[in-house]
Amino acid sequence: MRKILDHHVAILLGLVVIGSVIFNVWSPWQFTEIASNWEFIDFTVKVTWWITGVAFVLLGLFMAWAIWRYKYHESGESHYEPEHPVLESWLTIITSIGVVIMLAPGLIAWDDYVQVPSDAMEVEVYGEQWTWKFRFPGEDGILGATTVKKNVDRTFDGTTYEPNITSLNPFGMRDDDPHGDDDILIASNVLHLPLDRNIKVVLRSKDVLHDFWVPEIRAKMDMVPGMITYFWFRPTRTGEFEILCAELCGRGHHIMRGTMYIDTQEDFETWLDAQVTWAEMKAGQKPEEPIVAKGRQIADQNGCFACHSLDGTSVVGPTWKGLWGREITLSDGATVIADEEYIVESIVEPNVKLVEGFGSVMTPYAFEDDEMEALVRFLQETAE
Amino acid sequence: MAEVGQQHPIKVYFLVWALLFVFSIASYLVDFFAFEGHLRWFLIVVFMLLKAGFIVAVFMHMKWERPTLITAILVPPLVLIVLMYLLAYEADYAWASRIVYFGDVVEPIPEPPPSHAAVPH
Amino acid sequence: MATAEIPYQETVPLHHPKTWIGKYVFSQDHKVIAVQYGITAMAVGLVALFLSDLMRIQIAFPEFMDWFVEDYYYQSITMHGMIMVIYLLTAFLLGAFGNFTVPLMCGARDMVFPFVNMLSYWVYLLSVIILLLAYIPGLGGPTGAGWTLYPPQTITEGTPGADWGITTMLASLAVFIVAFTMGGLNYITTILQARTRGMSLMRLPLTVWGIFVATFLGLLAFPALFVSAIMMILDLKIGTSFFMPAIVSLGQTLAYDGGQPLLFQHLFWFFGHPEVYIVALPAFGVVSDLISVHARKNIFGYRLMVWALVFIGILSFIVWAHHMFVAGMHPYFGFFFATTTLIIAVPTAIKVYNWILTLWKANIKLTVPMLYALSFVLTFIMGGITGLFLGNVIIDIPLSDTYFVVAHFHMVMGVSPILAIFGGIYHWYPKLTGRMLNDTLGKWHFWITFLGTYIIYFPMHYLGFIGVPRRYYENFDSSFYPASAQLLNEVITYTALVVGVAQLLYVINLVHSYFYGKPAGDNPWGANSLEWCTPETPPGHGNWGDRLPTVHRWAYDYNVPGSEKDFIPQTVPQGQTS
Amino acid sequence: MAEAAETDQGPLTTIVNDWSSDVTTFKAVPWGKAMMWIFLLSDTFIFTSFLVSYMAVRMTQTDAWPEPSEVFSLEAFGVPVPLLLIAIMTFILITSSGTMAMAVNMGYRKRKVAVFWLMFATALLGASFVGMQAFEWTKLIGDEGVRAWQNPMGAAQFGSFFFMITGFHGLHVSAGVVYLLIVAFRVLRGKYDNTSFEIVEITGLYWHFVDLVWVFIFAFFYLW
Repeated sequence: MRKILDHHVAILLGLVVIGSVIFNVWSPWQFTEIASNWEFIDFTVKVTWWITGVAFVLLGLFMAWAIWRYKYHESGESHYEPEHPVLESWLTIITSIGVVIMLAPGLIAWDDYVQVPSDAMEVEVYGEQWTWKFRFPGEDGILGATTVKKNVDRTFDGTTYEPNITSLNPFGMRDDDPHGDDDILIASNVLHLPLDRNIKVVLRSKDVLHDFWVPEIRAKMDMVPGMITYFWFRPTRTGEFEILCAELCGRGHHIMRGTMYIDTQEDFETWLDAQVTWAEMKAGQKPEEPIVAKGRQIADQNGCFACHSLDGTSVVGPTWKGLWGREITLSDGATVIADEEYIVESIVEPNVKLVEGFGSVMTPYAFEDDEMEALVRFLQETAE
Repeated sequence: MAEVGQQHPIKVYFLVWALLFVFSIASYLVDFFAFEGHLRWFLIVVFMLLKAGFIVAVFMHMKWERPTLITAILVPPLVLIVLMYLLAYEADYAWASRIVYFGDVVEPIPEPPPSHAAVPH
Repeated sequence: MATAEIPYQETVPLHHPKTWIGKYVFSQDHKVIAVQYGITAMAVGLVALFLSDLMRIQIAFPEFMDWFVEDYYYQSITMHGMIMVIYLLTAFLLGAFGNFTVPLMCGARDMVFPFVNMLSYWVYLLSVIILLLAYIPGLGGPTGAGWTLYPPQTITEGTPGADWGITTMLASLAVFIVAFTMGGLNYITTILQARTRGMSLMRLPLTVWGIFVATFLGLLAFPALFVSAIMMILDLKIGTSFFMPAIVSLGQTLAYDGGQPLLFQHLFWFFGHPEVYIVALPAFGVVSDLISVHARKNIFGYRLMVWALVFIGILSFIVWAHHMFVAGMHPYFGFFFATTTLIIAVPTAIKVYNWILTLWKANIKLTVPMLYALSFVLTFIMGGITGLFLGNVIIDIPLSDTYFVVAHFHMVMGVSPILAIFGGIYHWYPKLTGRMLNDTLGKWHFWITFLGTYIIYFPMHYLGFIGVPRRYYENFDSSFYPASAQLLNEVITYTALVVGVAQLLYVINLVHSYFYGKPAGDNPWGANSLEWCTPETPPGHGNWGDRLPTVHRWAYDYNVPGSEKDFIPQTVPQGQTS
Repeated sequence: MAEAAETDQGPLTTIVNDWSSDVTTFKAVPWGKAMMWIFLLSDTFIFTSFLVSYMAVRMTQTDAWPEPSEVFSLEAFGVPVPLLLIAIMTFILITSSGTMAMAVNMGYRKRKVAVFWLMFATALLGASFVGMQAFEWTKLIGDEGVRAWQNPMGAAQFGSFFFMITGFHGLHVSAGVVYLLIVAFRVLRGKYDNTSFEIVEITGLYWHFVDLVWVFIFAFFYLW
């Protein structure tokens, strides 16, 4: 007992090392079961894990032992030896060898990672605060070009432009690129992909940095606005997987999730056939009355669609689909009919009568009378 | 020239002063005669480095310092070359992705404002 | 090696301040400036510690604090990170330790330009005040962009504090860089040009070497941050598009066009990676000295230790983009940066071997500073080997932006340098005040802090293996996490709270011992380096009296065969033993 | 370290000896000068970061980049001459470097009146450089419609980088002018009579550095 107390530092440090090993062995928290071709990543992790793990245990236990063995004695003397070139050289060499063994598979795997197989099917992942959209290249196999602004005009007095990414063109397709017409647009955060096909994920962001990540796939890459990034993988098992955003993208970063289904080829094709192409979407857009179009434009320019959807999904705020004239429950339990009076009130003083289940996050907006009228008309049209 | 400089510094100053004028005029002429492409860039960089070298060596007395100070000051900026090279390498990559995926076209050099239309080129 | 060169400092008179304010407030004495730096850094550090505990509560018990909304969470991670890295660690290791040890260990009277040195502190204080201005109600709070401040989100509406928060942050950083430059020029010039007789660079204690290399890195790395801060302020305030391409922020198409967000990341990490070593190298130095003094043995392989520091310093400028493996940069960069990064592992490993080999055949006194130093070695090994995971490009792909990264950098540049700081304070407090710190309090604080932080960060790596992403306000509703992960998270939070509160022990110890501590004497640890050879304790203004000391040997002559005591101070001539 | 043996040593030996000696590493270099050199090294990193950023953004840019020699041309005798003003500014800065170098030289000889007038002339030349820069900015803003955030001739970053980099350089020049004047008047008042005139050399180092930066800005911004 006396001895244990004397050497408690050495013992505790040793226990920390041994405890770490035990924790590692018993830990139920390991890599998720892999669902892609990137087993080589897991292998490289294992190699590094073994080499560094052995080094950690050896160094830690040696230290604990030294503290035990060479504890201070009044009469004790330490060994005076400033340098030991032979020992130091050997340690350097052994470390270098270890580093090479760890680095080599890493570089080989990286070479594989950055070179997309030529038969890969492209899918574009399109990130925005704080949800995902997807686009397939369609029959021609080429993703149409996109742009954020159109008709950019630079003059002495300033630069003018028109937004190209609007509620009528949520993907920002370029008018002048015919490759875009057959592109299949998926305006929801649910993605289906076929099993056992090489897939090149083309990453595009419309606002800030995001990062498309499915832990079971292992691969990830940031999407950077103003350029295109990519990675590739091949799904190896079917199932439902969660998509996460892995790059801080503002206050809604943690809600930026989605679902990825890996289907068999037939299921995938069935699903894909049911989706609309850009040409179909354009064709389905009825010409709107001028006042309704104006309302849509106002909603676009003020960023209303960042929180209010037109397709029935709830994002940050309630959807506008079917809102008009409906009886809605407020957060205090009262009910109100969504008529013109309520809509206007909710725009001017948005946090007074909150719809149940939504937070008080909207900032008040002030519009001219004619603008407000157009907006209300647009809401009315949208509901029908 | 170095030996002369240490004995007659003032003369060296005037000489370098004159040389700096010459190099400035030379690099100016590169533009005036509208050399293009790699030759232009090469000449610009050469004259730039010559000017910089003379300023540092003579006006800033680097030539007369001990090699200890010279290396301590001139070696660390070498890491900036790595930064420059890699960023240039990547810039091309990002540029290409804008051309391919955003359909950006390389715009021609714009017309200068009317008052300068008659620049010799 | 002694030469005829007379130290310039001996030829110029020193002007002693006359007033109390001149002595203790606007003091030009490096020791007072060190204390000012230290106290300010620790004060902001406590703020950042408090923020971290709030975040931990939110992560483990999301329902517990209703008022702690998303914005507060993201603002807290940002302020916590930035304060800890810049305003605590950099300021403490270089501002406090640098100021205190450099003149004393080099045998100088003071820094070469004491007035500039004083300005350095006051400008640093100004930067801290500007940083905290963001908390004034009505300004929208501090920025929530994460300490890396990546555009475009930093200055777009989807991020809290996208207006004043980020402005004060960037302004504060720019001011801090000015402060650091003023201090850093002083440290470098003092080390290079104002040593005492016989003090060659290769006789300097490793603490000074660590501070020297780190300061040099700082002077060359902070410019990149300075430039990117200026460019980002311009992007925000007058609408330039350096980092801003055309984007649609929350539905609104912004006027920006054609900028390159990756450029910011490159500049930031061109600063940011050397910054890691700005924090680590002084800690390396301090720990080397602590281990050698308290193990009563010369540091093993001194020359290799010095060269490792220098080599790490140089390499740190060409590894920056290993922080950007998943950033979407040019894919081929992965090869280059993975290779350079893993090369850095070699000199770093050598340092670890040498610390441990110093213990071998030593005569180890387990004093409290030694405990901190030993635990530093262990946490640093842990942080270092997980660095090998993240530096190897392909392994970084699944692990980046998960809790593995959080655990790794907290281990390697959070806990480790903090332990070195605690050890260093403990070691030099007797010289600074003339009194010893309380051992019992010190041991309690040590064990709680060391074991606590280990329990916090070691299991956290495994959360990263599962794939728990970092910087998530709410975490545990994903299908692929085992339910037990939430339990682990709660354990981490409880431990973090205990460790957080335990830091008060250290504060109490510092204050209490100042008044009631045991008198220390001139050299309580039996150490060799020059600071223990001052004629008075605490050293007076000018440190050395009329004549600077003369150095005859390196700082590590412990248990030299044939000597009567187990240490020979640096001022003892060769051939004599005491 | 005997000075006499100096000439026999190779540079490498000198470097090794200096770094392994005691007291000072940079032999015969006063503190102030050492500090200024290291500061300039740090400042080099600032300006290089600016210029590298400029390179990266310009190379990534798909919008047109205006032809600087046309944008910055000036009419002389009814004929537009490209880069005329810039050429004059360059010559002024070079001349100021020359006068500064002379001032340092006179400082070594302790001819303080000469030092004063040469530094004063340097400051005047520096001030006129800043004045011309102001003129150039006015012309660019008023006549060509270039702003930091817009540019009728193409990429907005043209103006952004131009104003930022030349502005930052202009700040250095302005600070240098103030610095020069303070030192010049102190020299005249005899503040350094009993010590050394190293402060003149230190000021000179800073001033030449400002000139040096202009060499790079001239090449990369106006000629490239």
